[in-house]
Amino acid sequence: MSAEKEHSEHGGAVATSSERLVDLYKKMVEIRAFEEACQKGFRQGKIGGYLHVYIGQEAVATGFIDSFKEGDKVITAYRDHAHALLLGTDPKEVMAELYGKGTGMVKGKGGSMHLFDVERGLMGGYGIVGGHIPLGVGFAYAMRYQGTDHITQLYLGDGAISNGAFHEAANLAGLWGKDGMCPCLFIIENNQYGMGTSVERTTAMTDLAAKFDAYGIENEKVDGMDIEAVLESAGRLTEQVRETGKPYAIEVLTYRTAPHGAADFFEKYREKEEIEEWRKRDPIGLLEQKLLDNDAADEEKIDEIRSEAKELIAEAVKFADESEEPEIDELYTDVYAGADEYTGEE
Amino acid sequence: MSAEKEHSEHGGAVATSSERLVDLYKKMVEIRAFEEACQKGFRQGKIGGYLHVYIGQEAVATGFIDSFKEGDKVITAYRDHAHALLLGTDPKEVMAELYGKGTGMVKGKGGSMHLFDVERGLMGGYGIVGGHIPLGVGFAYAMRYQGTDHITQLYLGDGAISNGAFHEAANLAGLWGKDGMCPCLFIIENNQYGMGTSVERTTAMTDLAAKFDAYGIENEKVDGMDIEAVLESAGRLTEQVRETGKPYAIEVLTYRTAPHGAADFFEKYREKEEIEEWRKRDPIGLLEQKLLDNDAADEEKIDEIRSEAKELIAEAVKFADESEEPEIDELYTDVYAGADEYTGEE
Amino acid sequence: MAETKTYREALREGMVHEMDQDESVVLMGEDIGVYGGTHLITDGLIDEYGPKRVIDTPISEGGFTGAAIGMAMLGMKPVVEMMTWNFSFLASDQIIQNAAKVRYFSGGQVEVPLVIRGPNGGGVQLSAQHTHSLENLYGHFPGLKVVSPVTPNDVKGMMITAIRDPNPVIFLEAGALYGTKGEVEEGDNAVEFGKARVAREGSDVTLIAYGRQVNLCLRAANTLEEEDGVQAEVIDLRSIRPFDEDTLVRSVEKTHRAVTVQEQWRWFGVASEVAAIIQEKAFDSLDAPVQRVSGAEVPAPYARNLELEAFPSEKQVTNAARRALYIEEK
Amino acid sequence: MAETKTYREALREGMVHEMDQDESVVLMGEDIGVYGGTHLITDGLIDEYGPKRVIDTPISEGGFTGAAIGMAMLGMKPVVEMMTWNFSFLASDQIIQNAAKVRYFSGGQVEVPLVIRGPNGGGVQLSAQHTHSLENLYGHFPGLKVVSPVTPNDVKGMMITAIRDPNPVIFLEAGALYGTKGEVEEGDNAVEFGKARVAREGSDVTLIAYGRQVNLCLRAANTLEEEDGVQAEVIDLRSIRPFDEDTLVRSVEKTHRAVTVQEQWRWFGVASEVAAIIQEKAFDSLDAPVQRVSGAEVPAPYARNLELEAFPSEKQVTNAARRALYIEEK
Ligand SMILES: Cc1ncc(C[n+]2csc(CCOP(=O)(O)OP(=O)(O)O)c2C)c(N)n1
Ligand SMILES: Cc1ncc(C[n+]2csc(CCOP(=O)(O)OP(=O)(O)O)c2C)c(N)n1
Ligand SMILES: [Mg+2]
Ligand SMILES: [Mg+2]
Repeated sequence: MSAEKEHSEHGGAVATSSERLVDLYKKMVEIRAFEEACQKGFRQGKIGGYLHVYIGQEAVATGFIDSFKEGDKVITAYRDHAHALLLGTDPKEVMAELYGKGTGMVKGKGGSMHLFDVERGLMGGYGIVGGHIPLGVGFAYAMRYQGTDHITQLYLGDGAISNGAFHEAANLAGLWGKDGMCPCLFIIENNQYGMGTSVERTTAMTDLAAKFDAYGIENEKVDGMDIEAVLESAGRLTEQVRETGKPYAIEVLTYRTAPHGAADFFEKYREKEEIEEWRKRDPIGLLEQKLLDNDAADEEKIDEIRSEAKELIAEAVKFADESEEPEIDELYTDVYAGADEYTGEE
Repeated sequence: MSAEKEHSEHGGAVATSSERLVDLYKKMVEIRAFEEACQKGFRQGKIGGYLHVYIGQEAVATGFIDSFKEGDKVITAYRDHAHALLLGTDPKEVMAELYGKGTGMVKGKGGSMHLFDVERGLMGGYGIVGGHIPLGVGFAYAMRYQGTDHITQLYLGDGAISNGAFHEAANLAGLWGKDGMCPCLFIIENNQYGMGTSVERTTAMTDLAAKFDAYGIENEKVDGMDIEAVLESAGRLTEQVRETGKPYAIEVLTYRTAPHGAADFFEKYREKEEIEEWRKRDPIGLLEQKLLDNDAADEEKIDEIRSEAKELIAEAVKFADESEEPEIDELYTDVYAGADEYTGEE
Repeated sequence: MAETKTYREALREGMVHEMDQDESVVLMGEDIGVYGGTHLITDGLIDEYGPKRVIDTPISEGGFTGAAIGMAMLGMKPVVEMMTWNFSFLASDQIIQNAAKVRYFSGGQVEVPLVIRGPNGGGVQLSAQHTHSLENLYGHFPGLKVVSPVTPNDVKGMMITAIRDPNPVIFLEAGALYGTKGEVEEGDNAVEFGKARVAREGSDVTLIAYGRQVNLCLRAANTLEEEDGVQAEVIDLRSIRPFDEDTLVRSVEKTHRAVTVQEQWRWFGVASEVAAIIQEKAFDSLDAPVQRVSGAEVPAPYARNLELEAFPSEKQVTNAARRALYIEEK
Repeated sequence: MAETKTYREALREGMVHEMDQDESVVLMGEDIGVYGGTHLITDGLIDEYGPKRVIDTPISEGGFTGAAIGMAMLGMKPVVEMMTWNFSFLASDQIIQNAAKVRYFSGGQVEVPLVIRGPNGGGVQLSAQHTHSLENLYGHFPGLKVVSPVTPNDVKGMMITAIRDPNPVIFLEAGALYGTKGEVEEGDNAVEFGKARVAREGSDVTLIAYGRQVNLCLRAANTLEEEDGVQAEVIDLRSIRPFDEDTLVRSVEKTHRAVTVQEQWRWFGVASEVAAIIQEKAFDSLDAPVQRVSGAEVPAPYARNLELEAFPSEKQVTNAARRALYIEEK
């Protein structure tokens, strides 16, 4: 995440350096390759449980984590592979986790929905819709209480907004923000569906950013398929939240072109045409076109990036596949912290 | 609740007939007398548990229940005595409930927080802040599903708004309202405090009516100390909700001049002066002045109303005091419906 | 007349049976309509009954469960799908504080004819947040009924009974068994609550379970017969609240030994209650302590080998029976 | 050095003791600051420690408990007041799904040093929605610790231990006893979790309880001595999870008889577990079934006479002991 950033004086989007765009393109392509490998692993029965991929949404986390600074925290729901990869966890460890191996980033104990890399700022991976939101608000308070200038990047889905946990946490954030005690950036990944339910069928008021008005939290929207637009918002808002200690909410309009979960085949809830329309605005495709148009990269470079990504992920798959299952004794560790490691069986 | 109503063509407040105002005055005075008797009963140890009185807020329920039609439902939290009295439950049965007697309106099983008179439309009396809100929304759906034109009057406090149950229920109401399936009038009794926490310390965005924007629910505010203003809103909105099947929210600004609960003596959270200021806008005092000013009633009439109310309540207290405790076998009834009345002890 | 059907089909048949008889029965839940239901239990029903009877809800378990309670209080009969019981903590205030108690604290003025149904238990690597068996949790509260059918015939018949019951019923489905088949009676096969089922007769030891652990016990019983010449009786509790103490006690009076098996954690679980009941009501018949087999005392892990280790195994059950019989474990 | 103090004062002293030593300890909850705390446990602390350490929250139990979990994950040590445990169903998803499990599903990468405290149990006519004893509910879940101190000395010492514990602790206070007095050690009197306390020695029967039922058992023990010449041993479990099986078993090996008393409902309660443990671990010592005394199987009623009938009484305890001793009930 080291590429130089360029901001306009007025906080508007400006052209991003070619090198940086190529770098971001590479990341997105890696994520896509990773997710496709996951889908394959699931079909092969190598990955179990629930699996939710990020295909179509890559520009969101890629854009925001570009503004991540050491000490900041990222928290999200179960669609969390991209966040781990972008924060720098080795794809091998991510894939090994999904394969349920002892070399996985959480020792095979969590699986796809529960990725953690606390050292790098990834505070999880949660499976209960909305349940992680209060935690992220708590992180923000703690970081100010401890006198740092770190912030929380809190990702949530459009579906999560209907949940009471969202409401209570957002209200706390607004309240604590009055005293500069809640540096939390709410990033609403509005991919327009919560499982099979469209936003229109979830709420009568579909302007998700504006829902934050109810909590006194400033908010805006951005096109989540346009990486440059995302970068601009990310840079500006991250620093604003860091400076003020006040929360901010941004609704990122995006679309998952993959099914909700890997076991969700039918997709009766949306038309094929709709998916096709959105594929035309695929964030990777859009960026690729831009790179080519601006001579930031040529076909050769693109091919190189793609095949490097494939290779990287193939290695991750190999690593995962060849790793051992966790030791059986690991079943009983990590239940309690502290000397006693009490497991309830005296 | 039979007095004639007069509406202006434009839905604005108009002068209400004298007779009707006197009638409403009488009701409010009765409620006040009832609540004062409760406080006394609590001090005497005749009433146990939690006791929350309505002193200062009388114009709210009085104004809205004036628009209640047979078949409509009222649901509220634990500050519920006034609602029972206004819907026509005999004060004797209300007081007997608070005294924990078998003649109480719910047989002494519920106490102050759980008043029900289902036949008259009072669907309770609930003790978990916010917990009753989804129920009221469910009533509204059911009444439309069953093909009636009844509505729910759903009372909630300012403190309840921060709770997730409010958010989820309001969102459902907005959604169902799109199909005309949610005739629910949300009546926010904003008495400015939830226990010892002022609205400003509960949320960063203190416009409680506007919070309903997030759910696509139309909303407005009214002065809850001015019975005529309340009546106007009540009449207009009740009919609108009935007609459209869509929810509506009204924030009623009021003040409880009594402590939060009968056991809450200190009131460190507000200044005596503030209470004094609000006493000047006491809804009964304001209406009394209006009646006198407009020659709708003279001092004599006022005195008569007051002493009749005292007498009515004194009788209720006497009845409650002299009633028997519930039969001990009543402990085990009403746990399960149906023939089996299973109580878990085979 | 009986036909072979899956648990899923039988469950759906029970609901449809009552929907066809009673307009006040409606279905509610997340993605049960347009999406077809996460477990396809309700697939297609929205087309048949329309969106007013098959109600897709936002992700707000507390809110829609509460709304369903309100509907039930006015005479509707909602059948709420908890997409999985793991999400029910979010509705637990509504279930425990309102559904279970409002009849009581209204002095009997209302009824709450409500069914809340969905898959309970784990077994498919869903890991810690998506693996719970909550029968003891809900079974603790007076005002609720809690059932846990394991056969296709029972899931249909108990669903019919649940919908007709004027009380809130917590309907815990064996989620891992939606695809399993069994004979299902045609038409109205209502199964009374509070009656355990003797799933296998035997004379030497009683194995007690409910939900999918019944199948585990049946397998263990076969092994015990083959390997040890032991005749195990297997009791399927079926209903957790009300609870059939008599069938249990009668069996232990015959076998003098008991093993109780649950997928849920040991502490304060159904198996503890079963052991407490047996020692209380069949004290003089007992020749050995009641043995309990429970899930490992850890949040459910993801990795397949750990998950298998965390759930009760046939070996644990047979060995528990052997302990009760004072014969050597294998 | 020990002084006589109320349960309330001792509890507060435990919190203050740790706040003074460790800046990362903060208090959170509804009306704990400006209002002084509904039960006056935290009265005045906001003036002393300021609003950043004594945090008044909106009425959103799930939200602020979740935020506290987040704080704890980053090394703070929040002590959350649940104004009463009756409201904790609203936070149960956060407590059970996050606090109890996040250490596990993060592969041990985080700790959750969190205390959630508040009054548990009934007794002052608060009726159905405000009367619960939730020790079994929370005690069921691995990842949590659950304690229930009854003496002023224990409530202080166990609060100190709870705050220092790197795990989430469910701290169930005997709400009806806030005003009762007892000797309290000065300074650091940390009381280890998982060790039961023999509150009275005896040789004829063991009475087992926790929370305010310990006092009931002590009264019953006196009556049994006076009226029946029976010497009852009384065990205060103190901690529900971890649980001290040894002390129980040792006592029953001596007395051969046991009665277990709880305010909570019978089904799947702590008393069931106690009975299950005793029959399992002290089977050969037992001369009579373990007797259970529990609250009546109804939502708590309001009327005083009904409420008194609903809770365990001294008479029920003495008679249960008499049954265990095969002497006539009175
Ligand atoms: C409380 C809860 N209810 C239901 C579910 C099942 N579920 C898993 S994902 C999902 C949809 C969430 O949608 P959204 O928040 O928009 O996130 P997206 O999947 O689109 O990323 C649902 C309903 C759950 N995990 N938690
Ligand atoms: C979920 C829940 N949390 C806390 C409480 C304790 N409590 C009772 S009343 C109250 C204040 C509610 O304020 P508001 O909604 O404004 O109603 P008001 O008392 O002002 O009428 C609180 C916190 C409760 N009953 N339920
Ligand atoms: Mg979505
Ligand atoms: Mg208020």
